[in-house]
Amino acid sequence: MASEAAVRRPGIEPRMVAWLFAALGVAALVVILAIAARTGAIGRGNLVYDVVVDPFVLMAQAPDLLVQTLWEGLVSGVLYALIALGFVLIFKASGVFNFAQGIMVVFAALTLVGLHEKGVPALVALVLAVGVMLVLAIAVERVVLRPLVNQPDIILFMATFGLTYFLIGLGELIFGGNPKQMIARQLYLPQGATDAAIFGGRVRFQHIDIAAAAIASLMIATLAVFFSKTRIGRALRAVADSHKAALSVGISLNQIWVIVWFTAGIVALVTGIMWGARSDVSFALQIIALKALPVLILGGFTSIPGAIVGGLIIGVGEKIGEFYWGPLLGGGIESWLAYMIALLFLLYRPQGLFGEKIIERV
Amino acid sequence: MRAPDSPVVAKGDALLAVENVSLGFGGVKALSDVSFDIRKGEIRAIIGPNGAGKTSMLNCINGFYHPTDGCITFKGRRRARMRPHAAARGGIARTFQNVALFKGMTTLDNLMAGRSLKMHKSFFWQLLRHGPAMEEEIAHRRVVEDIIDFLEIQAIRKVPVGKLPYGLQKRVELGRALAMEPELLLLDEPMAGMNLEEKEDMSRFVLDVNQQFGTTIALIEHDMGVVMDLSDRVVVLEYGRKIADGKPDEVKRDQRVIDAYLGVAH
Amino acid sequence: MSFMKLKLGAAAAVLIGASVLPAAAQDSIYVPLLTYRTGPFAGSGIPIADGMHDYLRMLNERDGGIGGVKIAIEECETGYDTKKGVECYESIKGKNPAVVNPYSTGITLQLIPKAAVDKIPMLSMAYGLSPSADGNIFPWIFNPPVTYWDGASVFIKHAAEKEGGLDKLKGKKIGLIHLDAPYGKEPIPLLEALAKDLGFELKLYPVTAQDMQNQGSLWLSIRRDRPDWLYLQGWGAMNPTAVKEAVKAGFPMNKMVGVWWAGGDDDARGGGAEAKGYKSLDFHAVGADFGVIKDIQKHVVDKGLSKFPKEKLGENLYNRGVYNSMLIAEAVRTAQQITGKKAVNGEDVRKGLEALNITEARLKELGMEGFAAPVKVSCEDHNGHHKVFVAEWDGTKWQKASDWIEPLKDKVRPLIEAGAKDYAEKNTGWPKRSESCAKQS
Amino acid sequence: MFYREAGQFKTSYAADMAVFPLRQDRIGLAAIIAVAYAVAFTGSDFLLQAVLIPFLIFALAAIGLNLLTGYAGLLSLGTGAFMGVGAYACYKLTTAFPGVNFVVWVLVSGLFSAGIGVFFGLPSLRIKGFYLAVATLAAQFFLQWCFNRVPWLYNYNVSGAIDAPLRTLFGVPIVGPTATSQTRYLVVLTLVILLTWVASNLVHGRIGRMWMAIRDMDIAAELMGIKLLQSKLLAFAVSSYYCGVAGAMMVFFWYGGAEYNVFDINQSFIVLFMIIIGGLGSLIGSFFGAALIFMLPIALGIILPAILDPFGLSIGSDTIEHLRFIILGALIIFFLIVEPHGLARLWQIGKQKLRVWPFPY
Repeated sequence: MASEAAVRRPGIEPRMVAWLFAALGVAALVVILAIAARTGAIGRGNLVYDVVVDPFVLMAQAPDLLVQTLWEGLVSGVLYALIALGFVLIFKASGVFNFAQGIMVVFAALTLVGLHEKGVPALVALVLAVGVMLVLAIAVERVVLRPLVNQPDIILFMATFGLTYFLIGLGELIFGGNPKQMIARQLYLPQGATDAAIFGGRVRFQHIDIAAAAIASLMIATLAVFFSKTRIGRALRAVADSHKAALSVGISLNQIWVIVWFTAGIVALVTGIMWGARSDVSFALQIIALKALPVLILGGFTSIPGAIVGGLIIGVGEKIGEFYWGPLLGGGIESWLAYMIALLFLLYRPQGLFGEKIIERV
Repeated sequence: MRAPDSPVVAKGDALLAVENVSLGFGGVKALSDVSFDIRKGEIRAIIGPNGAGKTSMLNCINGFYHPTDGCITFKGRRRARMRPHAAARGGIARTFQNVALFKGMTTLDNLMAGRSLKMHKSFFWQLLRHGPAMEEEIAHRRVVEDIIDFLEIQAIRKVPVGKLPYGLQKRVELGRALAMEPELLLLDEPMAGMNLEEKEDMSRFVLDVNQQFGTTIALIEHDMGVVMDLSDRVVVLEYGRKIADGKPDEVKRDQRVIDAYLGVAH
Repeated sequence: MSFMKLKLGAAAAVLIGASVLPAAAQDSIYVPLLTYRTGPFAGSGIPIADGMHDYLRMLNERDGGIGGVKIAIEECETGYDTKKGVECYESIKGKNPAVVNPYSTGITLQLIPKAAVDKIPMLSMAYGLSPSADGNIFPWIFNPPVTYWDGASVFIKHAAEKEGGLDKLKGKKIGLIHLDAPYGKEPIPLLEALAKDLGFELKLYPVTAQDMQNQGSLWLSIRRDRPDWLYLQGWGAMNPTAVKEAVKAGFPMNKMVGVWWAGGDDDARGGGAEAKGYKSLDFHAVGADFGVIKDIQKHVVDKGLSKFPKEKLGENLYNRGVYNSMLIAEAVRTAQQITGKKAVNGEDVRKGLEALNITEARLKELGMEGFAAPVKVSCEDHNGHHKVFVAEWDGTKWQKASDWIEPLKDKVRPLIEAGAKDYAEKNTGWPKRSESCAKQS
Repeated sequence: MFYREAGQFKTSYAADMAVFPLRQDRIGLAAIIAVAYAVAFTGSDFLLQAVLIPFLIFALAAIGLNLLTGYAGLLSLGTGAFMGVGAYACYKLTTAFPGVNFVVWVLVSGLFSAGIGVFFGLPSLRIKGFYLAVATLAAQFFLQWCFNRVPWLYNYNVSGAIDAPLRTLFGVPIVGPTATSQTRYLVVLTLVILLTWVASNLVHGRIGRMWMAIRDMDIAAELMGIKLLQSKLLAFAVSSYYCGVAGAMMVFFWYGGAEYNVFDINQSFIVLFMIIIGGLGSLIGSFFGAALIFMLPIALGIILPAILDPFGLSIGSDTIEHLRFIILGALIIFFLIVEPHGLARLWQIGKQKLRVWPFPY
């Protein structure tokens, strides 16, 4: 297309220029502040200092803590990512924004532990728990999705609310509401911790956290293979692109939905085990699951890599924020920081990290 | 707020002029270097094969898309970019290729919504829905009722438009555009998917609008017969470029147009 | 819309009907128990609920109630949710309750103003609003045997003792990990006051309900600040998580002390063997080898009238429930003695509570010898600021690790009276005490 | 047969545009209001304090959210927080200026949450659907954090909670421990009726049409000259105002006090359930939803034991609680399947059937 060159303005993209200037500005600011701090022009108590200098000084002074913070953030980020992954799977395949993912995490873990409490050997309990998730998936497809097919999104969204309440009630009814110990040892999950001397400090790596990271990445890899290589996986992607198209090439939506919800269930189970092993298995976990929502916003609802990257950003971001900047605001900012990050990000890029640019048509 | 008062355009001279307009999404070019004008009081047809950029052209005209290049002059004021509601205030109304009615609302409410621009009673009176607010409602209801009579849709006055058959929805949409009392009315395939009778009705409405209200009309249409009968002048687009412009019979004889329609390889 | 009214009316009819029924039975003492066996705090709530229920049930089974009058026990589920708690209160207040146990500081705070108006005494045993220990201003509220402020002061004393004297605390860092709710915030004013007096630095580590099990960054800050002592005012799933995190962070467990509500067996068990040395305050003994627990087992548990697993009998929070019910029963009994009535109502029980005096001898009769210290409540002092001791987790169960320690009453009491006065001033139109204490005694 | 519009001709557009064109409906409404007021003098304390007052307050909150979600099509999960803003604003105002009539402060406090609502509504121009919902979660958690960590909001109370001081109207206490549930109920009822009337005016006029236009087809609405941002922000403002007033009423006329976690995310969810079950884009639906979602658990708590006792089955309070959750969850799904447009639609269908009775159609 010859004319294209003609209409394109000469010179570099204006956006690049803007970025360049922004970068330069930040650099300049840093230099100025550094000098100011050195010369003692601004010091402790001074707001500017506390906000933009002190945290970094702290980072420099105690790099071991920084590493520890990053590690903690990384691990919780991985777990957020896992929950978000469950959301994404279901959203891709059935367009349902599955609010129940959080409670599914609790429910799965609870089933596992509860069965073990009732005397079932750990590994058998694990298998049974997987079975329960399958039953749940089938039930959801039959009772919720099938009758509600072609309803507006918000209706399906609300249905998952109903599912959440139902599962909370059911779970507490069967297993009781008291927090339970995750049977990490029986599941041959590593215990204890390793202390690594870094920068003259001590950084503690919980084996369970390492395992969590490893298992999570393994799981994601498996899913990736599953989606790209297997027949069902391809079918899933087809559904994700267009229900009608999928139907027209003879893919059974119901079957796909069951598979997807089952997969999400397994993801939930793994998440539940990992988080349960870090703290306890209790219904309080379900609130943490809400943290997956900002992750989704960052990553975009349909992108698996988005979920992972988003999870890590949120995990690390909120830990760093809480640890270094939280005290300024009286702490506890972790509870909303993630959402604010996501919100601000949205304003800049409504389609998320990996989503495509939205072109509105009429 | 009423339409920005601008030099009154006499019948016959250009109400809207499109100059070297180009539009691109990333690499894709929807329009490149298109120029034509629409004279006051005429019916101007924009035709072309699928994907020729006709709808994109309308979107540019009423500010939904912003041309990457070139500019558009409406009622004597040039503009590179403006918000759609500004265009609406300026007196541009339109209908859509695939009906864009407010499905949850009744025919009446859809038309009343078309009057939003012309209703200015304050929020406070809206809270009370008495006194001035109510008088305003009634005044505009009258106008809307006239349009309803004009389009012969009295029977479906209080039916949610989502329940209406396609043909009627098209008609309601026309009504909604008319409710805005526009100077320039953009019709995007007003007769798509209609049977012969419906097409005849619609053509009659288009002509009546043009003659009774003196509204300038730009319409996109595939049905050559309709275009040739209705329009005073035709502009032909292909692959986002203008390939012909003129009176229907001239255009009909233009070789490039024939090629475009018969799809001769270039 | 009329159809909605119908439904409304129907519901209403049902509600009214149901709400008057039990009240009709005048030959019983109605003791509602606001408990929570659901929700994120159920872990702590369930054993307490069972303990409270089982003791009263045992009285019914063994002695046919109190003074020959059966106790009508009714549990109302709050889920530790203030909203539900208030609903519970509204639904029971019509049934002439003898005494109300909100079992949540949040709910207590909501009910304190209502109690005086509805003339229903409220027993918030070692929880609730510390200043409500001032009987002159809170005639209807009772929180024996100790307040959170006493508890905090005992913790400070304990720390001082280990450090070698109160003066040794100067310049030390003491951290408070607390649930970010009224319950968790309670000890802050006292600790701040003591910090000023004794010159130690107080560090606050609040934990919001939604991050109860997500304390990673909090413990990082603790590692940064390196406090010498930690005081844990946690509840529910927060406690085991905190203990675990402490183990993870390698904090010396014997320098971490929990308030009595952070002393559940499950709380410490969370940390596993490494949690050995974790301490918690307590005002009653742990274990099943007491007459009272044996009786409960005999008359209630063995008959399958209890929800509590037999093997867990005598766990800390279960015994706490038992202790709480014991206070209720004794108050009712005292009320019966004072008024001579059998079926006592709220106002009688309030008198009973103000005259409550559980001596060693009485404890012996109750089969609670060595189970708890004597309790005495007076008209002015609705608490008593009694002694507490420090228990230590030996990896499998709680062990008494200190003698009974007297709280710093001289520091606490003035703060209490000041706080009470302040409360009354803040709530304009706060009802005055009907009959003054001086006149009464 | 008594429900016929036959013979009721509209002779003016005004009559035709009335909210209740049918005479029977107008009479019915009047009757209901009359009954509602009568209940104040006949109903038991429990009925008023624990059933009707909360029901009315929730209905108001539901109307608020319905204006935003049902009419303007903007999904919000921040309702709880916006209610909180109203409550805390009201507390600050009435403690700072005890002289001013409390009812005034209740109505003014809504303005504060309206302001906050507008602020958190700003993203709504760029963000749509679930993205916006999650954005409102930011408001939910941030504001809840403020209620807890900004002691100024609760006047530095030791407890960190706000509680209702004694306030009177015409010398009669309406707020505070000494206020009888009867007077509270009357105040609440009057305010709710008033605000419902205003809301209905709003949605039946130009502004309501603007909102619905944006909900149904925002692009078309914009091309018709409706300014999206202004209209959306207006929706946020009005909606938050209603939520704020409801929040203030909740604390001062129902609980008598509150801590920050009263306005947690579950509050938002409950209100959302109410409008979904009751019917999106329907004021009366808000009442239906509030009635069902709020009263069902209470009714269950009483009915379940009543059913089970005769069979010698005693049922624990915890079991009831679990069953409540299960039933509520199941009910939500059930309703969504049976009538996605909520009770309001059922109500309409019922009326339609009544109109043509005894003929099927």
